[in-house]
Amino acid sequence: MKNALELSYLVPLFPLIGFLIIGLGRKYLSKPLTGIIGCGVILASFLVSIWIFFDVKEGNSGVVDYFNFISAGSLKVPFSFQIDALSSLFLLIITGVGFLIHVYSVSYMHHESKEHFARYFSYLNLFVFSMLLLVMGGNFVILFIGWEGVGLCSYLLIGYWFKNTEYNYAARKAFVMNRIGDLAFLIAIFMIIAKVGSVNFADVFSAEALQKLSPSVTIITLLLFVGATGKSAQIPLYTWLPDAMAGPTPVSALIHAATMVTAGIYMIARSNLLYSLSDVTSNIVAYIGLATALLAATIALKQNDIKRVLAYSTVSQLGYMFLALGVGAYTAAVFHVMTHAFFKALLFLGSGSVIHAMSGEQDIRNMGGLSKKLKITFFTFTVGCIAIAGIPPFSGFFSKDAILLSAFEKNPILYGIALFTALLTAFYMFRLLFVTFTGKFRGTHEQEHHVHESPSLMTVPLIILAILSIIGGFVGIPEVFAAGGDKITEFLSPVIAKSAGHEVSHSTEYMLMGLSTGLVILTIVFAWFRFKNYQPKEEKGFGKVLENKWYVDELYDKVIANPLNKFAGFLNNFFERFIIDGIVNGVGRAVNYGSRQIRLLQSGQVGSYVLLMVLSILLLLVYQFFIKK
Amino acid sequence: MNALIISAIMGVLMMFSGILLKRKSTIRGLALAGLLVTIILNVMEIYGVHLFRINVTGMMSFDRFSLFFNTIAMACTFVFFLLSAKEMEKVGVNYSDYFALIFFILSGIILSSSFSSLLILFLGIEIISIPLYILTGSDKRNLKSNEASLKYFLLGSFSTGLMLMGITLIYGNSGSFAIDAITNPETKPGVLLVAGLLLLMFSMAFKASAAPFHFWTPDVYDGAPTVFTSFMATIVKAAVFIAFIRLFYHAFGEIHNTWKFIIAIITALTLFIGNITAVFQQSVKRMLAYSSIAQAGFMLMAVLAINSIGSEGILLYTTAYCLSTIGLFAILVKMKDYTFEGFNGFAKHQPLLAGVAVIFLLSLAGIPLTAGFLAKFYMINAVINSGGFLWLVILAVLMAAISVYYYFRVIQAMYFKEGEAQVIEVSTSFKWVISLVAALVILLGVFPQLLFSWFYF
Amino acid sequence: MGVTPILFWILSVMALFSALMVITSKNPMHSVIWLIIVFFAISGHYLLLNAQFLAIVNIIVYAGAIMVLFLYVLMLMDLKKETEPQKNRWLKLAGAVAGGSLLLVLIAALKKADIANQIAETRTGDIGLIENLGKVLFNDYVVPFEISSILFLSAMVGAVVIGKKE
Amino acid sequence: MIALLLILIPLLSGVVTFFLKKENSAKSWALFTSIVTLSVSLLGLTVLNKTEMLQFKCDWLPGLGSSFSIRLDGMGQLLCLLTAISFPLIFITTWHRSYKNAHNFFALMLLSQAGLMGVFLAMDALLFYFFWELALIPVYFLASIWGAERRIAATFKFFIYTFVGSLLMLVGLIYLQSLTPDRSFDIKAFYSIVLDGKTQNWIFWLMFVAFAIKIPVFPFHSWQPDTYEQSPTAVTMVLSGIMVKMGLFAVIRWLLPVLPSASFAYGEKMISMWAIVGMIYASLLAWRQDDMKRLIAYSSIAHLGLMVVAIFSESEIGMQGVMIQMFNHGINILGLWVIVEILERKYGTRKLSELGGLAQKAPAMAILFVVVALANIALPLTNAFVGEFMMFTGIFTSPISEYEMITVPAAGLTIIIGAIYTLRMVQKVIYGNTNALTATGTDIGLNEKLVLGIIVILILVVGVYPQPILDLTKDTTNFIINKANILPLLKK
Amino acid sequence: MQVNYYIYLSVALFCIGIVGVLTRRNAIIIFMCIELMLNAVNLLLVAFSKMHHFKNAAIDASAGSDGQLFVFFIMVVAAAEVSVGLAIIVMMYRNIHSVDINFLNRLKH
Repeated sequence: MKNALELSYLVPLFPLIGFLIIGLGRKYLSKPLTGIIGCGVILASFLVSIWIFFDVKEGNSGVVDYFNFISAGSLKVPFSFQIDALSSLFLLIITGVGFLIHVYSVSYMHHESKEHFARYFSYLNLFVFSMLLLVMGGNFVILFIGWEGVGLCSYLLIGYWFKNTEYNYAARKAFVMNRIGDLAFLIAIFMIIAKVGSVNFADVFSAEALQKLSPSVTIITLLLFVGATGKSAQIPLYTWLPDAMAGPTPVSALIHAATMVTAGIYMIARSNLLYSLSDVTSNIVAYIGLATALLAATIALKQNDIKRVLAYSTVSQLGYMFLALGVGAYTAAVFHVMTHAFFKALLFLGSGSVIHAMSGEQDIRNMGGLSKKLKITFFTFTVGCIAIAGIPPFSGFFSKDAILLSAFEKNPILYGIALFTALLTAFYMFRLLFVTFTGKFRGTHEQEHHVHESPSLMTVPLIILAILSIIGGFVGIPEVFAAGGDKITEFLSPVIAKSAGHEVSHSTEYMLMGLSTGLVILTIVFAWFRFKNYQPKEEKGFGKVLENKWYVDELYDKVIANPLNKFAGFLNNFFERFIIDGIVNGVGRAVNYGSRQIRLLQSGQVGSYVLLMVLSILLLLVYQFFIKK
Repeated sequence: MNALIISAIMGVLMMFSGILLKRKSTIRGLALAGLLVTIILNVMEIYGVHLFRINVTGMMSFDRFSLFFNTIAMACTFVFFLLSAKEMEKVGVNYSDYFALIFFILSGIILSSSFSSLLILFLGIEIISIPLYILTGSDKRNLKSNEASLKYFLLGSFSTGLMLMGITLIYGNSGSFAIDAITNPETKPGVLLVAGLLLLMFSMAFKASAAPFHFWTPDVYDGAPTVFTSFMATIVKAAVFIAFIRLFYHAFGEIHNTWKFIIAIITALTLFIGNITAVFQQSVKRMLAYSSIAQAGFMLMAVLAINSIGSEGILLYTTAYCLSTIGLFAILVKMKDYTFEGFNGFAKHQPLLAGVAVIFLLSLAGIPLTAGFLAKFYMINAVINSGGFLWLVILAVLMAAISVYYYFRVIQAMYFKEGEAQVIEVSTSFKWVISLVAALVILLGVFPQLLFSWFYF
Repeated sequence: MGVTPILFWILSVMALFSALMVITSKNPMHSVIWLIIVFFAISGHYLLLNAQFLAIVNIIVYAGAIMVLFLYVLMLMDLKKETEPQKNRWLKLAGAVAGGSLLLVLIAALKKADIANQIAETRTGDIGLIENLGKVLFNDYVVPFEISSILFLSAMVGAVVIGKKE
Repeated sequence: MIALLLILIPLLSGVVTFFLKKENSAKSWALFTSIVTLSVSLLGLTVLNKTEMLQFKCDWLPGLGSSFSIRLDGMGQLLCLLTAISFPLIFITTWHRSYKNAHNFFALMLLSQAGLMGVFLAMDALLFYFFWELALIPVYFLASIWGAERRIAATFKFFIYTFVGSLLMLVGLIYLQSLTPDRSFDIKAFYSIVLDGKTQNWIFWLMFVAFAIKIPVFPFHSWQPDTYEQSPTAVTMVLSGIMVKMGLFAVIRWLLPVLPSASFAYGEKMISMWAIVGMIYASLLAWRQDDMKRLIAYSSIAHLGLMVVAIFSESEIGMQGVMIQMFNHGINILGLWVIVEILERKYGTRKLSELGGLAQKAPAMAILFVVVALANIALPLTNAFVGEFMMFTGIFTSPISEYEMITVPAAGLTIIIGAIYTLRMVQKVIYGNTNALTATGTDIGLNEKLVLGIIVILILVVGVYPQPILDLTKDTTNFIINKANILPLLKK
Repeated sequence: MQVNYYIYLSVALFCIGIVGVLTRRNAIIIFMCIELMLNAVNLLLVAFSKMHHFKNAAIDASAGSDGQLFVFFIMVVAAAEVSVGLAIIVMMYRNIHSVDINFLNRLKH
């Protein structure tokens, strides 16, 4: 048996093959076959990933070079994969959750026509391929390739229903916002090349290279972080993610909740050695993360679109992860990525199941009382809500607790706000749960009649994810509960140096956990009373501001997009036409005008000809004899 | 010397042929044959065959340069005869006399390309000018022709006056008319010499239609019968340039610092006025008149450069320019409407003629692969190699770009616009000849050494 | 002051005055007459410079043949003085000013000529005699002399071409 | 031999085509010979080490110090390959279009190909100039005869504009020749000239203006959108796919190594700044265009601006990036033009506002279009990413640059705006609902699929494995950079 | 006499001729003024000829005679020119019954 590392290329290769087969054969493949290929390749990747994971666990990690991607002058960019704890963990998440979502999709998308169905799966496979490149890449360039690749797939999938112009705009917005981040990311890569001369992780994170980088580490890390804000929807580039809900729900689950958006976290975790060199950046990351978490949470309070609530929740949770990164708890961040992948995928798929049942209805004001008909969905959704709210022993609790604890160590105020955000999270999640599943049905009769539980292809992934959401946290049980329980930190330690251990005493830790759990439960109870018999009503005042997402989109339009567009229009309609082209044409016109004027010299009169000649002679003679030296 | 005498005799012969020969085609045949003989004898002279041994007392020198140019001039005249001699019938009744005058002009051309005394220069220029006054006015009942003739005559005599004053002042300074005895390199050029030189320059500039002495050119070229415009705008102008260069190279080459800048100014003005004014013309004939001024600006650069590249270049330039312009005029004569609109849709009706016209126009505009390009190239090269005057070169190329504007207007009319261009019947032989001329223009544009290898043997 | 300078000055004044009259006379006939006087004055100068041949030729060719031709043409056309409308006054002024300035410039420039003070011998020197000129003409200048025949021929042909009625 | 064939085949077959009166025979003949040219060009790649196969020299104008000297070096190979690939693709794409006087059309196309080949091969400045114009003139006629409504004025502006530039270049070349010791136009003589700074500056501007107009660098670009818009698409393909490369190529071969200190003095500080302003400017304009041709034209200006900046960064990586990007840009923009050609032929419009919903009607085209569009925005694993990445890296790590923290982000803005306008184009053309015009749309035919397929394959192959091309141009790049790099001199 | 007097005189006559050309409208008068210019030149040539003769007579007995011969040729040319010129003027007169050069304005611009 070969070493798993040597076969690591198989992991992205399977989805790529899947993409090619489905993409090229979309006219010829039947829907079931497409589904089987689409899911099968991911499953294959997942199996290889598991193998790799265990191999890595054995301590078998390293870099595999395939060929020279770019080699010119001093720059050498190999096409290489880096297999270590961090990437193998991500591989598992991506392929595992990805597989479940693929399976779910087979059923969710069954009403699409053959070709579009195939198109969907080919995109999805391509996405997985890109995401795998991203996490496996052995250097920044390969990472970047995956980084943009997932952006592309996100674009394609958001705009999957391409007839809808609205969706297309959302797709474009997502891509462009991502590109803004990508630019910063690229510049950071250039700076690394300029300083180190290499983009390989192994070279860049070597002690020698870090020495070279340290003078400009703040700016590099900041730029990387800007890149991450684009991909991971942080302030100021978060507004695309809620709009990205235009895509099919499984896509939202996979791309915009579980995997792609966590790329920023991955990247920063990958570069944790750089970030630990710069306190400034770390603080900024923490503050931005926290601010995003809070802002998104407040917006989520008043959203009525089931997927939008989840989207803002995702933004908020991502903010949490960045908070963790900012306070140096890289492991906690990665841990939260994992648990979040479970429960957020679960929630999204659950919402998908609801939407499926409601024939495409997404407005929770038109739902209610669905728990009776959608039992499995309701149950799993509830699990997801509990997990995200952070109630022990659900997975969310452990990861969130790790973050809160780290925040507390850093600064109690950070902790305070983070806790407040956690409460908001619990509140709006349960608002969503209650409004959707309890109370009376508020939709049309037709819808009511139509509501039904989803087929097993959809519910089985829900159940699996629900189980994962429940037990997923046990890989990171805090030391206070069980020594050696924090397996994930242990596992990641080759990549992310273990901190010396928490400074706070165990009692404080217990107290904090108790505090947060208690408050969360209180919040849920409050939400229950508030929303068990929800009736929609017009929002006013502050509520309206929240419903309109703090008017951030409008602000961006007013301050950036519109002026830029107007400026471009000015350039196009005025500057280009009258200045640039005007000058060129003006030269032509001047020649023409000059021609008309000079030709008047040719008056046809002999007398004036002679006069002009004599005058010229005069001038030339005067020049020659009296002016020229 | 062979050519000079034979062409003078041919002139006399043609004078009488009008009485003796009734058929115009015979007259034309005689002229063509005579010219061919003259050319052959001239070429033989290059190879050392002298029919006449005459002591010219140092007033003329038939060196390789002049003989070579004479061959070019006569060959171009031959082409001109082939293409346009038939059109001369339409001008007036004195068919044979026109040939006689042209042969006399050829004698004048030979004189002005081989003079070594200012007297011969003067005589040569006059022998060129006087028949031209007549040819210009030969369409007697055409008021434009009359007017052109009188204008040409008055202004031409005026410039003769200037030239004579110049020669006189030079004579006053040096006591000789021989061009190699005019300057004394050891002493600073005297005021009389400089003044004379300038007046001579102005009158030569007048003959070469260089600004600001160009005013006669458009009117005369426009008014004269088109066939004769074709002749005087090309071969005659070329001869004047050869005389110009010969004079300034041999007589004043040593004191070039005194006059170079003035020539540069004249060149610049010529380029500027010629090109700019041509832009707005509505008649192709008049446009070609201005274009000839513009081309003169380029040829003046050889005078400015006074180096071997320039002399070599002027030979190529005159060849290229003469062939292209003669060809273009030969087509123009066939047109019923001389305006640009008259050419609309020409390519559809006469694809061959339109094609060769394009080649001629491209050559005039100086587009590579045509002789006109290499000609301009030589001029620029000559000036740059003589040092300085980069501003003039840049001006020249900018003006060349402007020239593209008006030359291409014809191409646009012929190819890109719809219309019914009216053409007089053209014979097949005409088409053959003009195609050969066009081929020659291209050939010279790719392998100019065909011309020069012969020059250097 | 000897006779020569006195003659020189008289002839010069005569020439200049007549020349001015040529260009100012309203009647073309008067202009012709004045021009003939100029030619006579110039011939006088030639005599003073002992260029007798040219003096005679000048009288015969210029004052005689050429001017008679002019007169003949003028009479043929029967031009009254009224028939010549005056040029625009400003153009006239401009012409006069331009010509005057040219004169000034030329004189100012030529004043500095290094031969300015050399002597043009008057009343002596025999190169202007017919015999001597003839020798030179038919020895050294025979080629140009023959060439001028081409000129005459072409002028003749030209005059015929232009003048002949069709 | 191969070098000579590359010029001769299109030249002679072009002349022959003039006499093929039947449209179909002219078409087939043109396609056939262009494929022969392509094969010769590919053959050239196989004999990289046999220099005697790749060069040709004979006397031409001995009196002027010029000789007919051509050679295929790495950069030449690449650009000749681009030229050779483009023409068959163009002919296949326009196979179903019928031209008035088709034989003239194809003859002129082949002549322009000969000119382009000559430009890339010439090792003699005068010869270079000859070919430079030979490439231009057929294109002028092509555009003026077979173009759109306002063709005459637009192409005339283009012609005069570029002609002014090339004449100035000619002055520069002659000036240089007059400074060479043996008065020679040979490129070796040019490379051996050592000039003082002041003279270099003069000549630099004379020549650079020509190249700047051709490329075009802001603000000399105004001919381009008009010309692209008015030319028949086949000609636009030649113009933008290959011809603009002439400018870049000329800067690399005839400017940088010959006038290093002037290039250093102006290139990095002045021209790069202008080019960057131009990139942003053109990108913004592209955003506002409704006509696809104009949009692509502006987009091309933006892309070429980056190449200019990279050239003057004088770094090896950047230069390698430029080399590969010249090829890539040619391929990509060709793909875009193919799309435009298809749309125009099928729907009679290029206006974004009049199109839409074609993803439903023409899925194959839509997919290929999207890939090409993605290459246009340099998405990783497309060819353009490699080029742009290397160019940016080169600019950033340039040994002579001092403002990389300003220039690179500024130039990088076009990455963002590029995404905006390209995706806008994609969206308006293939997404959304169909309208009256596009409702009856059909998918593309086999020949178009073939062309776009080849283009897409090239895009992806070069995007994934660019190393062969990089190896091909490595020596040229090294040579140019060594000639151009005057930093060691400055340090002394 | 010092030669500069002749220079001044000739130049003066020459310029008077030019002024005449500039100020008159009658083609014949203009032509006469041109003849005046030629005569001014002739006079100067003779003067120079005598000057050179005076200076160089010792070396060459016929020194300066070329100047006078040039005058002879000028007269020849002038005669030929007059014959052609008057013919042209007469032809013009036949057509438009005027010798006013201001009427020569069909050809312009």
